[in-house]
Amino acid sequence: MPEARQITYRAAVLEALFEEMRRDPAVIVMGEDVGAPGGVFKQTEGLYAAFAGRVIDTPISEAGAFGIAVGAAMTGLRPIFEVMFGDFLTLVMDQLVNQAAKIHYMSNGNFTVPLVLRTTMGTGANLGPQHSQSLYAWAAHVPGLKVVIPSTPADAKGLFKSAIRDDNPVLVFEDRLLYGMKGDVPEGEVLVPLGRADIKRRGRDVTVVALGRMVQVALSAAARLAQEGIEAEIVDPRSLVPLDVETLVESVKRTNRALIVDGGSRQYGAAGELAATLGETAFDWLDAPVARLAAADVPIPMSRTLEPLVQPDEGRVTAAVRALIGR
Amino acid sequence: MPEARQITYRAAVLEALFEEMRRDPAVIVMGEDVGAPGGVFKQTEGLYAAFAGRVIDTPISEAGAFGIAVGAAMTGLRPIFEVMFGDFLTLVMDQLVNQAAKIHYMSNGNFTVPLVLRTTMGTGANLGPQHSQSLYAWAAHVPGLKVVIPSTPADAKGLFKSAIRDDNPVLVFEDRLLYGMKGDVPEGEVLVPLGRADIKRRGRDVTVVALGRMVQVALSAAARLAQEGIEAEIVDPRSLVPLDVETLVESVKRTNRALIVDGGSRQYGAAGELAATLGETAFDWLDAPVARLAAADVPIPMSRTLEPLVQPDEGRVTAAVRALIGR
Amino acid sequence: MPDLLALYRAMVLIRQFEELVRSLYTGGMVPGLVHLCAGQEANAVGVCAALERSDYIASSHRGHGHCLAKGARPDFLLAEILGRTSGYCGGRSGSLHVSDPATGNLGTNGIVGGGIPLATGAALSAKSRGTRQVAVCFFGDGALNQGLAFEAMNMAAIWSLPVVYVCENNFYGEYTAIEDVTAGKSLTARGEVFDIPSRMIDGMDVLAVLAATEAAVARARTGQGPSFLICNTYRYGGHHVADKQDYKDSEEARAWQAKDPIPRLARQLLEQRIADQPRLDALEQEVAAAIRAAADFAKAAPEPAPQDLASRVYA
Amino acid sequence: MPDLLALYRAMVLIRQFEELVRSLYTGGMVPGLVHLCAGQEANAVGVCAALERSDYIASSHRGHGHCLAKGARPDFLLAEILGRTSGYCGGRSGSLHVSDPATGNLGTNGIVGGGIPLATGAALSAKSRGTRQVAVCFFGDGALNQGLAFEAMNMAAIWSLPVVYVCENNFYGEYTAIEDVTAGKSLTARGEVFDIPSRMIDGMDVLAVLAATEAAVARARTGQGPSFLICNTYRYGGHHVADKQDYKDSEEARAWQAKDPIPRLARQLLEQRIADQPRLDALEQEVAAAIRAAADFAKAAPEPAPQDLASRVYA
Ligand SMILES: Cc1ncc(C[n+]2csc(CCOP(=O)(O)OP(=O)(O)O)c2C)c(N)n1
Ligand SMILES: Cc1ncc(C[n+]2csc(CCOP(=O)(O)OP(=O)(O)O)c2C)c(N)n1
Ligand SMILES: [Mg+2]
Ligand SMILES: [Mg+2]
Repeated sequence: MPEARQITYRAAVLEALFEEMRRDPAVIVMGEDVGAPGGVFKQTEGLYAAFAGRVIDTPISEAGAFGIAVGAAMTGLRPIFEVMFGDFLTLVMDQLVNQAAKIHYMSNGNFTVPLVLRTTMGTGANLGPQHSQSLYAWAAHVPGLKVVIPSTPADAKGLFKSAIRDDNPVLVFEDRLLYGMKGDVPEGEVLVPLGRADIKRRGRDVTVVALGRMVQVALSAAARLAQEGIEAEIVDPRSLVPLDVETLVESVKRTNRALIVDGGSRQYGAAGELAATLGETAFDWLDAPVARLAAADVPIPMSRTLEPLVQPDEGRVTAAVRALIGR
Repeated sequence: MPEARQITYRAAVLEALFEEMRRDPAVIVMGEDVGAPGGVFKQTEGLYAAFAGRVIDTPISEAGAFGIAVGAAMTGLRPIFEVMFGDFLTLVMDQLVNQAAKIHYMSNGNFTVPLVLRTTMGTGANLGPQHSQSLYAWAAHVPGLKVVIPSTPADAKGLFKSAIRDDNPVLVFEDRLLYGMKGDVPEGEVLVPLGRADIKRRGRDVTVVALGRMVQVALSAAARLAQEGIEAEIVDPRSLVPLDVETLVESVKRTNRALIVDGGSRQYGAAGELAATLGETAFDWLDAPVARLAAADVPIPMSRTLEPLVQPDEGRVTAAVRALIGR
Repeated sequence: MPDLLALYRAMVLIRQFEELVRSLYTGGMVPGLVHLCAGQEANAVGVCAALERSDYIASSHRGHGHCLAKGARPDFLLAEILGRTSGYCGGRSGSLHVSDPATGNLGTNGIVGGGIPLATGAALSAKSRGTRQVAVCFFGDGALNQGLAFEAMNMAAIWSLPVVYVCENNFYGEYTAIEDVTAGKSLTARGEVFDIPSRMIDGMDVLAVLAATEAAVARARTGQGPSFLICNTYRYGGHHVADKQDYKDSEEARAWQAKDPIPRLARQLLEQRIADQPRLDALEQEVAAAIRAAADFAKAAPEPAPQDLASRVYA
Repeated sequence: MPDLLALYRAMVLIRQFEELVRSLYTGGMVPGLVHLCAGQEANAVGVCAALERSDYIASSHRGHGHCLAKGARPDFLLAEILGRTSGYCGGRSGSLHVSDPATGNLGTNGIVGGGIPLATGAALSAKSRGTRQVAVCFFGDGALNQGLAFEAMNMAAIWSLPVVYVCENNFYGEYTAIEDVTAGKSLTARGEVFDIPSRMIDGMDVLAVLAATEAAVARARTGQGPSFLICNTYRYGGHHVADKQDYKDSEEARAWQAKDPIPRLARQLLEQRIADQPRLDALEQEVAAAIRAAADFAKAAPEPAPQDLASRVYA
């Protein structure tokens, strides 16, 4: 087992990119300002100098540039394409859904599209309705795509490495508020497989299934709840597609209660799928309905008083768990 | 109550368009081949001649043309914009999600976007993976949009009229297989409000919540099941947003069992939201887990042997109900 | 004959407004990201001086100047930027999403190119409703590479819509120079390809911008269709306030500052004896007072209340 | 010196293939929608004759000709169109989504313009991997109005990618005439705007198409970047098989039929004594036999089995 150091989430992702680009010359990086500027969030810093010609600044032409990445992926490259804000996924949906997701199937397996689409998401910086959405549920609705949401620096590194080696289009959603978070990250070859959930905290009283940064929120809530004698088990699916249903259900069979915590909009979102899946699979073990806590169903305001009300926070998670236990 | 005649779903929609365009000069129609050609499905036939200058053939520029419709809606018109195949929603997502859905909120109510986006969906004509998807779950995930799925000619007319008069962006999804279906449609001023579910068939044993053409599939299945002594109640939400939770839950409280039948992909789709909502609201009345039947999670093949396996059909609905009752 | 003093005042107002926003931002008073337009004032002012109040504009992420030039009140605008209820959008939307129907302002926009079809649609609406209104769309050189821009211009041309496309070419999109991402030696070609009359203009000369816009607006009002203007200009500050601009060379910046539109117009005012220096100084003081008042107003305005979160999602 | 007889054979093959598909469609044998290219053969053939097997093409919804010209076997192609397991994609994808890595065929495409960035990406890949491969993209005049086309061409130009954009201008997109939806008198301007060498070609003359493509491919292979070719042509049949074409006038159709690329090349073959009439007749018979064999093969091939539904969703 390689040794671990404390590095940030941002550095962990960057380390994965460096390692994979060194390992495989087919890996390239494309996006806006990802080259010499090193990315608007410093998330590609140093790559441009280290990998001459393999880090490509695109024009502000998301649809076309992403389509080019798809064509490159069909013909021998393994592009990592960055969409600066997840809100701009809107612009690449056609090439993502009607091309990338379907090419392997349509070609009867003759073509593959080994491509990573990385993008950022989340509230917390008052960026407003067009720069704060968490839209992973759209991608998760599309057969042929994989969807990954790392919640810790170590997972970020390990999941990115797996995503880059995967022969399918994989979307990785990074919560910008996590970029600065530090954590133990093993050096070198540590891969976290896609489709394996991780129990971030053990607990007997309730299962909290949380996504991305919501895992950290749930962990804080769990610490608070522990003082009240409530032991929450925090389960992180890590990827929505493929989804590790078994680990989720096993946890619920132990705790008999489940809360989903999702930073995306509640209506027709990922939490619905997770709650429905648990409802259908663990029905006989459930002592209470599966509860959902997700983002408020509103365009996300930039206001300092309103924005913090949108996504679940420690207080709301704590309250939801209490309500669920109290039932 | 105006008198009813038997007309097709296509004719019912067209009648709504004629009536509303006559009533309100602000209503215009935009889309590809919707003008003199009368639409590739004959779904705008006659409008061009009847409403000079108000039926606009656009270039194959979905993103830009839809954005123009949004700008027109902000400034006094009420566009009905057609996206020929629902699969091409991918191309208008940015203007739909980042502009249309948010403008009323962002402007603090100072602007409205009274606009109907109509599009078609569904399998049945071997059109393949890029011309058969049912992607309403994406739109339903976006606060600020309304989402309507008419399942009968009468609903099609009444819902279209309400959608056109609504001051919000409303998406109407039409299953192409329904265009030829005949049904009683009242003449003239009959509006079906958005957000009111309709019980299409009464039954005591199980609640089947079905969407769009799946309502017709569920009704056939119910007829078959009745012969076995199983009485299914068929509930049609008619709009996903707003969703009439009350009518759904009331039904489940009577039957204690629920099946969702959804023509969209199962993974992270509309059925998940509906099942989760019933699970959370009607938990204490449920004798069995809420079951889901939705489209297979695959790109939709054009093959004559494979395509019919994708969306729920009468046989699969019947089997799912039997399984649910047998539990 | 344009009211040069009004143009001057409008540019000074924008410059001082942006300075205020910068200092408030540095002081931690401004939520989110702001993109300032100091250096580019002549475009907003020259263009909007050719418009009537009922005409439309769609703006970009760098939009404070457009809003002010089209008639926004500095106090309401600043309140919005600070996220206060007295702002144009109740403080929920901020710098990137200010809009105001009363001044025909369809909004600043967080999506690069996002406003282009909106303005085009407003033009379609004006034409369809038979008004004389014209729509203007402001966007940057970076937006020129969005397919949306081409699509909208093509439709404006075939439908002969009353719209004026104004590209404020400041030679950078974020940290990337225009020539690294933009093919074709001629930028006007991007309008000419649709047979849209297209002109390259000195965007540091408010009178040149005004004259070109007047011609474009006259075309639009008389049913002759769209025009395309490229205003060459420069942003003095970073892409957003925190950007240190190491990707620019200081020689370049100095050369552009030498063309600053404000002293340039001041010289003309003095030469043509439209105003003397004391008049200009007084005007600057007057604007400064308005700006101070706006700051006081905005800072004193309340933040939205929690129950406002879910209001007006639907009409 | 091109092998004229091979070009002739290739065009005859496509023409007969499309006739076969039409008759099978009318007979109810073909699932879904098919878009035939009869009349446009010179484009597919002329372009692909300038390519090597390892070069890439991305095709459109009207793609049978492109596939055949790039080396697809008529039997496997037809089997795919009929939805049979012996087809290039196991019968799951049909006319709109045939692809074949062995012939560098990135696929026909159901999305108008969808293949444009794919071909551009293949060119990026070829350049990046240091191969000599060239990518060609076929699309219709309707696709010219997709923003995607502009975006891709801009990038191909700035990155100097080995790609050739081939617009088959048949003057209609579905039932709408090009002039009703396409602004600008010059279509070549749509490439020139990016400083991409752009030419208008007689798309009914296979030799003209070949010559222009050879020049474009030579540029691409030697690192000089993209080219844009507009081939003026005509589709004899409807947009899809069932379309009756009341929106076209019969005079127009007759004029184009007079330029039919196949008899035109036949005349050249005869004049230049490359072949005599019996040779051409024999060739036509030989193609007809191949087509019949393809029909027999495809009709006899099995349909996919149910368990195939969910296979190969993921690699
Ligand atoms: C669709 C989209 N892509 C990317 C961004 C991120 N972004 C914001 S401003 C900007 C640069 C815009 O450059 P330009 O259009 O020249 O305007 P300028 O900032 O120079 O005024 C970018 C890439 C965005 N907001 N929207
Ligand atoms: C994005 C998209 N929009 C619309 C359609 C429907 N459609 C299919 S073919 C076609 C016309 C294409 O015209 P053109 O590019 O000229 O090709 P042609 O059919 O003339 O060969 C349209 C509108 C589509 N398939 N994809
Ligand atoms: Mg710029
Ligand atoms: Mg055409």
